[in-house]
Amino acid sequence: MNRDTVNVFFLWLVLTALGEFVILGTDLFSYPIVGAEEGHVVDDAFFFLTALAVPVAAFVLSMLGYAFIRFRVSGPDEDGPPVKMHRSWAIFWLLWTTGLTLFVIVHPGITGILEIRHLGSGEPDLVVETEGSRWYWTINYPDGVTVKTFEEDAEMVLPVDSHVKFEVTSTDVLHAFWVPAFRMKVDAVPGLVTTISATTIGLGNYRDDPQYRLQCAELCGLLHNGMDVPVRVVSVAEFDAWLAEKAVTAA
Amino acid sequence: MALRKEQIVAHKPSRRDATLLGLVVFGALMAMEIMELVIGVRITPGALPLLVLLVVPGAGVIVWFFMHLPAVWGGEE
Amino acid sequence: MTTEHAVEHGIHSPEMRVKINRIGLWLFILSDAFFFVALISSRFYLHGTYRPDDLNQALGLGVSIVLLLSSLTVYRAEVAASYGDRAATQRNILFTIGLGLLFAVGVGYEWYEAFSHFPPSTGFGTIFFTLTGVHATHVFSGLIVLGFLWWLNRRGKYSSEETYWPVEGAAKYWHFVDVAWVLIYPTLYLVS
Amino acid sequence: MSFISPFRFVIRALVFATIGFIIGSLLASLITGATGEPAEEPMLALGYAGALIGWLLGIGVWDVWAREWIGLQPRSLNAQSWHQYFRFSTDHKVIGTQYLVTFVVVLLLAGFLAMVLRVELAQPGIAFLSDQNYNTVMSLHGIMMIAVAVATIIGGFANFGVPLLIGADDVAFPRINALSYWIIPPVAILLLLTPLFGGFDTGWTAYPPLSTLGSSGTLLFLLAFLTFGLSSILGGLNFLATIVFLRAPGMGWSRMPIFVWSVFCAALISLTATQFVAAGLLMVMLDRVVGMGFFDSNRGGDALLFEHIFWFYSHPAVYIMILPAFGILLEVLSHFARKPVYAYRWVVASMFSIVLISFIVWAHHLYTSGMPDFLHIPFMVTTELISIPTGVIFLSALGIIWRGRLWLTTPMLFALAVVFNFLIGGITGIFLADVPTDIHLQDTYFVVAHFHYTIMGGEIFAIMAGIYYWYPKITGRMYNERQGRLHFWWMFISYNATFLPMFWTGVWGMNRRVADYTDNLADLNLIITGISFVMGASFLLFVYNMVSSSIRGPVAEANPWRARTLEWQTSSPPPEENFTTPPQVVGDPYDYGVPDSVHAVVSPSGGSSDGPAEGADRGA
Repeated sequence: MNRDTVNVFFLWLVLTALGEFVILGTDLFSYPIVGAEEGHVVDDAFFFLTALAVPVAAFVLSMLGYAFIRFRVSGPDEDGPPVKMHRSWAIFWLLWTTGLTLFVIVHPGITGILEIRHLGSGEPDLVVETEGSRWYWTINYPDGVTVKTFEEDAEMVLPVDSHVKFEVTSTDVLHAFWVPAFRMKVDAVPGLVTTISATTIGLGNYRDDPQYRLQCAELCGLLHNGMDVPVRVVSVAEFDAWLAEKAVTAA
Repeated sequence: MALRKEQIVAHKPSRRDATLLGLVVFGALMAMEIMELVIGVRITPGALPLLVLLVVPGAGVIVWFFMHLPAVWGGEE
Repeated sequence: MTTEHAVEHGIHSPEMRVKINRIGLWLFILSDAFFFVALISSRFYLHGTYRPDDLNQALGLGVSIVLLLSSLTVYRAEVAASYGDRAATQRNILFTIGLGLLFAVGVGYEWYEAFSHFPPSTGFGTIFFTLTGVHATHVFSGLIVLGFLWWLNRRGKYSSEETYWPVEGAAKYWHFVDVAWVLIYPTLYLVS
Repeated sequence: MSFISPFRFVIRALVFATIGFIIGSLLASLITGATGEPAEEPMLALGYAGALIGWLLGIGVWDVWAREWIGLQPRSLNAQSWHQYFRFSTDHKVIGTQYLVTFVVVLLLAGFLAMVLRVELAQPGIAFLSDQNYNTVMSLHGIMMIAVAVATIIGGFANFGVPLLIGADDVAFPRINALSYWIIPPVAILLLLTPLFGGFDTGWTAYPPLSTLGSSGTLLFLLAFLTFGLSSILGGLNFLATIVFLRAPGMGWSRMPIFVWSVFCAALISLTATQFVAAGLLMVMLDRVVGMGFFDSNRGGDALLFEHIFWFYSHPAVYIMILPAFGILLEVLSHFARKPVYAYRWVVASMFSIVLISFIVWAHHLYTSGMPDFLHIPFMVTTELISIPTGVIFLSALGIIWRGRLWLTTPMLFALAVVFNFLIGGITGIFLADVPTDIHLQDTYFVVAHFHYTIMGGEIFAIMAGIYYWYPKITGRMYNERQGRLHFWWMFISYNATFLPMFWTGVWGMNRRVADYTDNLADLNLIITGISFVMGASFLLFVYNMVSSSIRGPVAEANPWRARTLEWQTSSPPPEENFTTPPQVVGDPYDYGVPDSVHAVVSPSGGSSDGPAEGADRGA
């Protein structure tokens, strides 16, 4: 162990500790509000990957920064040591990158996918058909209630603590169904019904938090950026009342 | 690096052999096409694997003998 | 740009030039093959192994055999050119052009029939007209190249084995068009 | 007259292109007129095909090439004057310079468009661009930057550098090489014409059915993209043949500079995968112009097909961009750290594995597209596997600089910045490769930040390193080192300050390709816009340095960096045949610190024949 190696090792430890402290101990990296069980899976995966990335980034940065300061010279007069490779180092490098990659694939990759699928399986409490058109959504509830989002005061109302299944399709071009608070997104493809689930937790309202909105996330032409509508998550009783009222007006 | 002259025409058989080779390859390919047709018309579901089995060698024969693939790495046929 | 050293190391020698041209043509063919792969995969992606009943199977087999035969004649043209036999080269190029035109006529008739059964605006028609159309474009460009060959061969450009590379190249391209058809033919006419 | 004479080929080409356009569009109007009303779009498409052929013939294909087809003697248009830059020249150094200058101009234009976008995005709400204009500007910025990213290295540096680095006197197919450059100007003209035809609002991805609808500007964009793909294919073909056949005597595969290897790998991708996007674009055009049903679900089509075909090209395409950037990175690091390329063979192997794996990862762009669920896990696995060979590149970079003698010139600074930026770009890539996180992050500014970190932070910074590194070789003059370093720090800091916050805006729910966004992101976006202008201004310094140094800069010596590779063993700029006598390669290119090691024997006349060592103010 020569001095440089020891120095970089400590630099790495310090940087890693600092980074992990910022990630784990402060709320500098806060995430937006979560409105669905699925969103927790997404955020946990994000959080886990960030915490895992810190030591990796810290390692490269400490080597880069140390070399930048310690090994600088003012001209090409002298050559460095003609080291072409340390075989054991390279194998060690390959082993830990491979190990880390495989680990990340399994968790949070595959485990996350399975968890989201598990949440989405089972009988939904409510099925909402959502149809994208340029440039509005048509939201079909049970009982023949339809909300077209270009109408005045249009909003997507959902019951809390319910497993809601969205069946998404499109009438013209590609759109994407995205509610940032739910962290869930799926494309609306003409001629195809795609599905996505959200198990709502907690009340929410666009007026309080803009993450509660249904947003088109796939470029669909002229008014793509305006193709959004507020989402309001209300209590089940309130939702039923709202639905009944709408059904009356529709009929 | 220096190339032998005959490498330009590395795949040069005698003219008689060439004619014979051409006819044999053509005959084989024609037989292949007819077999394909028979398979395609007779075996309505599930002809795909059989067709692949026929077509891949068929295309390979053209690439190998007519297009002289082996000449790319300088070998003879 | 024939500097002294280049000749010395064979980089600009005629032998090397042919070798480079040959690899270049092969790379082009490899690249072009990917285009056909994309189209053929689209057929299976969109329609699986569906096949309409209105395909003219006799015509399909006919044009396939015509194209195979043209591969034979262009092969004979290449062999003749490599022996410096100008007359035989000329004759076989002409045969190939004729067979190529015959193939084009066959496909044209098939298009005429297909228009009434599955026009380009229908699912299978889309893939049928695109694949045969792209292939026909290759046939036509091949015919143009063969036309140039015929014209230049008449003026004695390819009379020796050092100078016959253009014939070999054109033949390779023509064979490639044939290979493409060998794959397209079952894709469109036979799978089910 | 003397003013016109340098441009007479360009003028002839424009005239021929006009004639070609008229012939093509007349043909189309005849064909469509036979069945009904003459339609506009077939006329545009066929007219463009005619114009392209006319343009190419006029610019010099006729003189250098086509005369041969009808039995006449071809003429050479190479000449030792600046006039050769405006005609069909077959000298790879001229073509490389043409590419570099063209695409630096395109880079600046596209950067200017980015500034326009940032002004619009400074505050929520529609400020001054209409929705249509925003979409057109955004799409143009995208496709132009993609073109810069693909063509600057493969067209510019590879053209200029590869023959010199392997000791050849030109590429394998000089005329195809010239052709691949001269089909670029029609692409640029088409793209600039799109606003006159209603613009296009599809983004550079051109997803149908959106791209089968809308104004004719979309068609022009499709044609431009298709033509650009052709150029890319021809370039790939050329470099493969060149590298295989034209290496100097003694340069075995294991003695090839790493940049040449990276170009070889990138050329493999561009030769094959590009055909897929060509097929995809052709299908869109057939749907659009002829009314076929590839992507129209009412006619038995499927919109997802295009996404598969498109990303089968476009994901490998990012490796066309980044692999040669890795090549430049390791090249520059090795010469300026005065150490061999660490783990050379491993790097080559990992580049090839990146090429292989890149063909089986495309569907990670489709996690939320509605493709079947069972595809998620396989594509997540393959995608994340790519981080293993990429890690080997980092191993090599760190291995080179560790205990080296780091001479921190401008190219070296840019190369070190590539390591820093690509670290961030690579790590955030994991978040997007991972299905659970990608479901949220897909199509948000997180993606925008990620690919700007990989392509701009990785590749454009590498391009900058390459420009400064080879500047004395290309122009024969030395750039201003002080201005170069100032440019570096200016660009590096403002670049990071611009794009790091975008990760936050993405996580916090700002989707891509929008002119408007929710109010909670207003502050962050205002900051981004402000700093982005600082970054944009850094390019003015860069341009000033490049232009003024090429006129007044001190004359460069043959080998100002004391580098060992072959291009530095000939004069700056090199003579037309590159080396006055043949180089004979006898050793490895990177054996710094090995006593008495020699890379190549080059006759002294080809070496430092040019000028005194009036180097710019080098040294720290």
